[in-house]
Amino acid sequence: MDAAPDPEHEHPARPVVELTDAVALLGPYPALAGATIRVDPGEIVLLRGPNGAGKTTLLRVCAGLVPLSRGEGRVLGHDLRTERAAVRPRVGLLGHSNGLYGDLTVRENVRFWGALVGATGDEIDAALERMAVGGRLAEVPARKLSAGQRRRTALACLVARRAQLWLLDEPHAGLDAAGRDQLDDTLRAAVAAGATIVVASHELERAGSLATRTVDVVAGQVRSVA
Amino acid sequence: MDAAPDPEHEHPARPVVELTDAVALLGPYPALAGATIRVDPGEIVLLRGPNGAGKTTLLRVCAGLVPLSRGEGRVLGHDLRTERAAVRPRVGLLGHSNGLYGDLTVRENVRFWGALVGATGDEIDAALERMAVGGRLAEVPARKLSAGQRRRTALACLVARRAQLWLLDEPHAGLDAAGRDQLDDTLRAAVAAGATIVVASHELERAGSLATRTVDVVAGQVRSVA
Amino acid sequence: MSRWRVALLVARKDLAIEWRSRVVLDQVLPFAGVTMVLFAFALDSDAVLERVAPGLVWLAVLFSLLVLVQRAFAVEAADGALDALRVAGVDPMSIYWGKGLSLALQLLVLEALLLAAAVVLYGAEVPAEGVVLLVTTSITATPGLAAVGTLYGGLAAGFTGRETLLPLLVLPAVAPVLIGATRAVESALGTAGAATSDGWPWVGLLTVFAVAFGVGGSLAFGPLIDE
Amino acid sequence: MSRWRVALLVARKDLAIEWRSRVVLDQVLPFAGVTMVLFAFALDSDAVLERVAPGLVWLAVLFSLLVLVQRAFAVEAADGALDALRVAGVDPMSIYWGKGLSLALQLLVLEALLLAAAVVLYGAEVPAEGVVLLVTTSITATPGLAAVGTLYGGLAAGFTGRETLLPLLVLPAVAPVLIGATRAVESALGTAGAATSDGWPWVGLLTVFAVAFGVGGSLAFGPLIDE
Amino acid sequence: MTTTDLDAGTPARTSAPRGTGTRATRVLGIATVVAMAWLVAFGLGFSPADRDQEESVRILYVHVPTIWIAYLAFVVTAISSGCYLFGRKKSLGFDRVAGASAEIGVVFMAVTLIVGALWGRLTWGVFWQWDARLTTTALLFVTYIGYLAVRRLGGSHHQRAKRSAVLGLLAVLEIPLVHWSVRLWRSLHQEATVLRTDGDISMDGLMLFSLFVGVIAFTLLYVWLLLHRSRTMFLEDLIEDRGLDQALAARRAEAEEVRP
Ligand code: HEM
Ligand SMILES: Nc1ncnc2c1ncn2[C@@H]1O[C@H](COP(=O)(O)OP(=O)(O)OP(=O)(O)O)[C@@H](O)[C@H]1O
Ligand SMILES: Nc1ncnc2c1ncn2[C@@H]1O[C@H](COP(=O)(O)OP(=O)(O)OP(=O)(O)O)[C@@H](O)[C@H]1O
Ligand SMILES: [Mg+2]
Ligand SMILES: [Mg+2]
Repeated sequence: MDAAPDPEHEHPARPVVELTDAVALLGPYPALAGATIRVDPGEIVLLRGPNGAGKTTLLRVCAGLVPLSRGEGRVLGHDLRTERAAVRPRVGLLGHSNGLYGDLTVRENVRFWGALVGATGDEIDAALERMAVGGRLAEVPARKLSAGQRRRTALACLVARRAQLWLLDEPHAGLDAAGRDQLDDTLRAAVAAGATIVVASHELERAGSLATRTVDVVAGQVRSVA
Repeated sequence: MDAAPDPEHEHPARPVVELTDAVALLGPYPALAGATIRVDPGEIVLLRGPNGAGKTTLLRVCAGLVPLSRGEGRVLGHDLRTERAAVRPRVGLLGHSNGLYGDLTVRENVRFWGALVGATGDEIDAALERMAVGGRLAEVPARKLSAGQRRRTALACLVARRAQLWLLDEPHAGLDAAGRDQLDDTLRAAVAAGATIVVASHELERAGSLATRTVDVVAGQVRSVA
Repeated sequence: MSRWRVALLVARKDLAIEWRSRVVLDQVLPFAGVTMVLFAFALDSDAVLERVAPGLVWLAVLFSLLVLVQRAFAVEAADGALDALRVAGVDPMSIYWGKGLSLALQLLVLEALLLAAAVVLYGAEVPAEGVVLLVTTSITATPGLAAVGTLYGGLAAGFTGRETLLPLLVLPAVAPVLIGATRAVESALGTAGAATSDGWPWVGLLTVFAVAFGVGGSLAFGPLIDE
Repeated sequence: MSRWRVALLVARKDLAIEWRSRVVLDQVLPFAGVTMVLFAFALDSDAVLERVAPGLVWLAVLFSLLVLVQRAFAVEAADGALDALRVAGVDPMSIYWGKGLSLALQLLVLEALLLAAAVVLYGAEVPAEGVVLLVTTSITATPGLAAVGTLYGGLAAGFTGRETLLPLLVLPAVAPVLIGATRAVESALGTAGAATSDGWPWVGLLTVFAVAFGVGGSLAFGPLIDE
Repeated sequence: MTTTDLDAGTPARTSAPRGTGTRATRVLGIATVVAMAWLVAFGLGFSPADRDQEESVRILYVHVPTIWIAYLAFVVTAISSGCYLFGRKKSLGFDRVAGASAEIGVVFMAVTLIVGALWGRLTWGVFWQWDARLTTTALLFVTYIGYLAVRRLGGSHHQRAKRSAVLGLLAVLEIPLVHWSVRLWRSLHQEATVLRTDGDISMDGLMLFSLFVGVIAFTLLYVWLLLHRSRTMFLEDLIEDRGLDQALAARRAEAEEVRP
């Protein structure tokens, strides 16, 4: 609605994510119970909190997959209540599951997602290398991979997709030590290229060292960490 | 074959797991390429190693799910090549997936697994409490749980199953800090009750502090860590 | 714990899942109903229809069987529970009996309703002495169907593409049941002048089939899902 | 990137998956074949059989359609790829066209083989002038089937028990195709003295159905899977 | 008719209606009862028996009105689905009317089917015939069962509304198929005698009048049921919303416990 930047805010740029008192239901259950959060461009925000607190739901709300029941939300300038379809093209979500096609090889998976945004062969190769799933692995069908290799492939797909807002749900799960380093590099590179990142994770040390800000999610609400 | 304890070994008790030059194929690929490992009663062994090294395969071989192609293996005194069916009743495996029935509630899931070994209602309740999925959560259908809550429920099922050999594949994945503490307590209690545990994990600090021994799995082989 | 108690546990769990999700009642039943309507439409001639009504009922039962078996094992495979069952050392024979039992019960309910529908839809008429034969036919045909369905359902569950491997395995195997049950029901309904007494030999065949596949399946299920 | 290019990407991916897994060729096709043999068993009379052969072919196609649609969306749902597609902002209309296209191609192959099988199995005979009609019928019936299948497949994909919701929605909706295509093929084969010219109005009906559901589906698919 | 929008954003109304009845519906209910009594009187008493069908023709006065009202109900479903889908406000009131109307339509249609089958037994000697009219009727019935199944899939009110609205618009296209099926296919079933396009009504006057009494009675019944059912649905949604308030409070209290 008001496209002009609001002079009162500390950050001159328009926030990438802005939820105000957001309530989201899973069945009858208020998985988000009035969450307020604001994420500015270029931030890497870590969501932490106990199991079942609502981190996954928060990310899915931002991705436009779960509708808001009450409250307000804007993502990349679009209203989550009315323009959910417009939000999506520029959001990349890595959920608890990987979204891979088991019968396609690693390379074909990454190529499919890359092709949707017109990525070239070189960019696909670069994405594969980023998460170290090139070489021999690139030609293995995704269903035959180990758990960590699948997670790596999913991250490579995300790299190829070149989203503006990255929503990552426990990206560390299943990654070995080297993979975690590669993930850090990947995320730094993405931010350098203009992306904004929200990560939910239980690997507090790892993710905390990367994040520019940490917020607590507790019982469906968001609390800033001092 | 020879049931009498071997006087040459340091540990007088018969080993729980004993693989010698084990080779296991996934399709054409030798995921285990000559692994030798021995686990004695009461140990907590941590398997660590890069993604795709063969940790999951090693655990599945021990559970009798993947057959040996070459080499020898005995688990709980039974030969893996000829008596795989006899091995299983006393093994509990937590894989990358949780093995829950989505339409049943948490309590019903745990009760099903418990009932198979004749557990009483109190024991079921105790298992639920162990992983903090009692109370409100116990009556929620498993498909509606968060990722961490599902992992907790799977662990509670394992507790109810009262196995002698616990094979855990990244049990930490998705658990919050409290859950990890509960997991540690659970494993210690299991060992105190006479179980032996093999854990594959990338949470090296967490799992390492609990384990009595750590071994490296690299490229389908096992190396002891000094 | 005895085999039977474990089998009952497995059956109870399956029936609980069905009760929770109401898939058979809400969806398979209408599916079978629509199937029968479509058959009738495709055939489109009353004389033919009355003649073939018994066959159509059993065809509809067969297709429902496929859907039910798929569902019974989708439930196990969804989150790797079948692996867990195998590792938990649950005797494969118990799994087989348990799943077969719950499948047979669901099938029986379905058959009763479909036969009733056929009487109404296809204008079939049941003479009093045919009712006993009809009921016996259902009761002997069902275990055979459940035995085959469970056996191959378990085999297909472990593989991707199981949606399609299953019918390929099951349909030819149950062809004898289809024929036997059709003939028996024809006798029960007196279709095309068949006498009720003609039906009993077919019931015998169905019984033999059920026993043979029940025993064979009990023995084969373990090796089939084990590897 | 234009809608059509994205749709082609989706279709190519689906066909690649099919090519890799060979599910249609190795399993659906035999399934359809077995179904047709079973029909023959259940009907058990040559005269009747020849009369109803066209209807049976299309029934077999319908059941195969269900299997194919289930498979097409099982592939997306297995690891949450449908969510990923939705979030990637892929236009739902492109997904619809892409998946519909790959489905239609697979169906066409299947129909060709089934019709050939019918000619052999049921002793149907194709007069020369009927061949054109036969081909046109396939080509007009298939998009309609694919349109309905894709639409409801997408709706059912997000939910548990989808194995069974799907037939409930699809079968009544495609009944007109079943009727139209059956009548058209009857004319093409000259079953029961039907003239070839009688078939063309039915082809018209099939075309109208395909266009109506194609347009309706394109518009409806977004809202249906969006939520 | 209740149009208060239960949009998720609006907090639950503090003074909810205590029932689904109002003075208007009570008047309507009485009118329905009176019309039903008239229908019984005309259908079973005043109207003559038929030449061929004799007494069984009286089934007509239930068979035909119920199917017409079922058509009407499905059309209402489609219209309110359209209003929901294309309306600016996305008012859930329309969704509830659509759902309620479809439920009533399914019930009425079940009555048509059962009564028709019984009638068929009397006149044709069988419960069911495989002609186009009967088959398409059965398929229409199943289609709306599917519609109701989709309504129960779960999700938020608006998700439910959107999904089912799309389906409601698609399903209504089958009605013309049922109506003209007799023309399209050679059929046993009664050709349209009342709603014929040439406007030539060929029926005994008193029979025709009885039929119209039936139509009026069932229309009143439909409207009465629709009002009550959509209000019940409104209350259900309201209860759900109240439940949400409580659930939210409970969840927020959880957070207090965690606070260090
Ligand atoms: C299960 C059996 C039956 C079903 C499903 C059925 C269905 C229908 C339907 C859907 C209509 C509305 C047609 C339209 O206007 O679109 C209708 C009308 C009618 N039916 Fe039936 N019917 C059945 C049995 C019978 C029988 C046995 C008779 C009498 C012999 C009968 C007599 C009529 C008549 C007279 C009308 C009014 C036709 C008109 O004026 O349009 N029906 N029926
Ligand atoms: N139908 C339902 N009934 C009751 N509770 C439900 C229902 N559906 C979802 N929930 C609850 O909603 C919450 C969803 O939380 P969410 O998945 O967002 O958690 P999370 O913060 O991502 O947790 P984790 O760290 O375990 O991934 C869980 O507590 C779950 O139990
Ligand atoms: N058909 C195949 N062709 C080629 N490689 C295969 C095939 N099947 C499995 N593999 C490989 O076998 C290995 C299996 O490893 P496994 O799952 O045991 O690893 P892991 O140590 O558990 O890894 P992670 O830490 O990622 O869970 C992987 O490297 C995988 O790529
Ligand atoms: Mg989560
Ligand atoms: Mg692993």
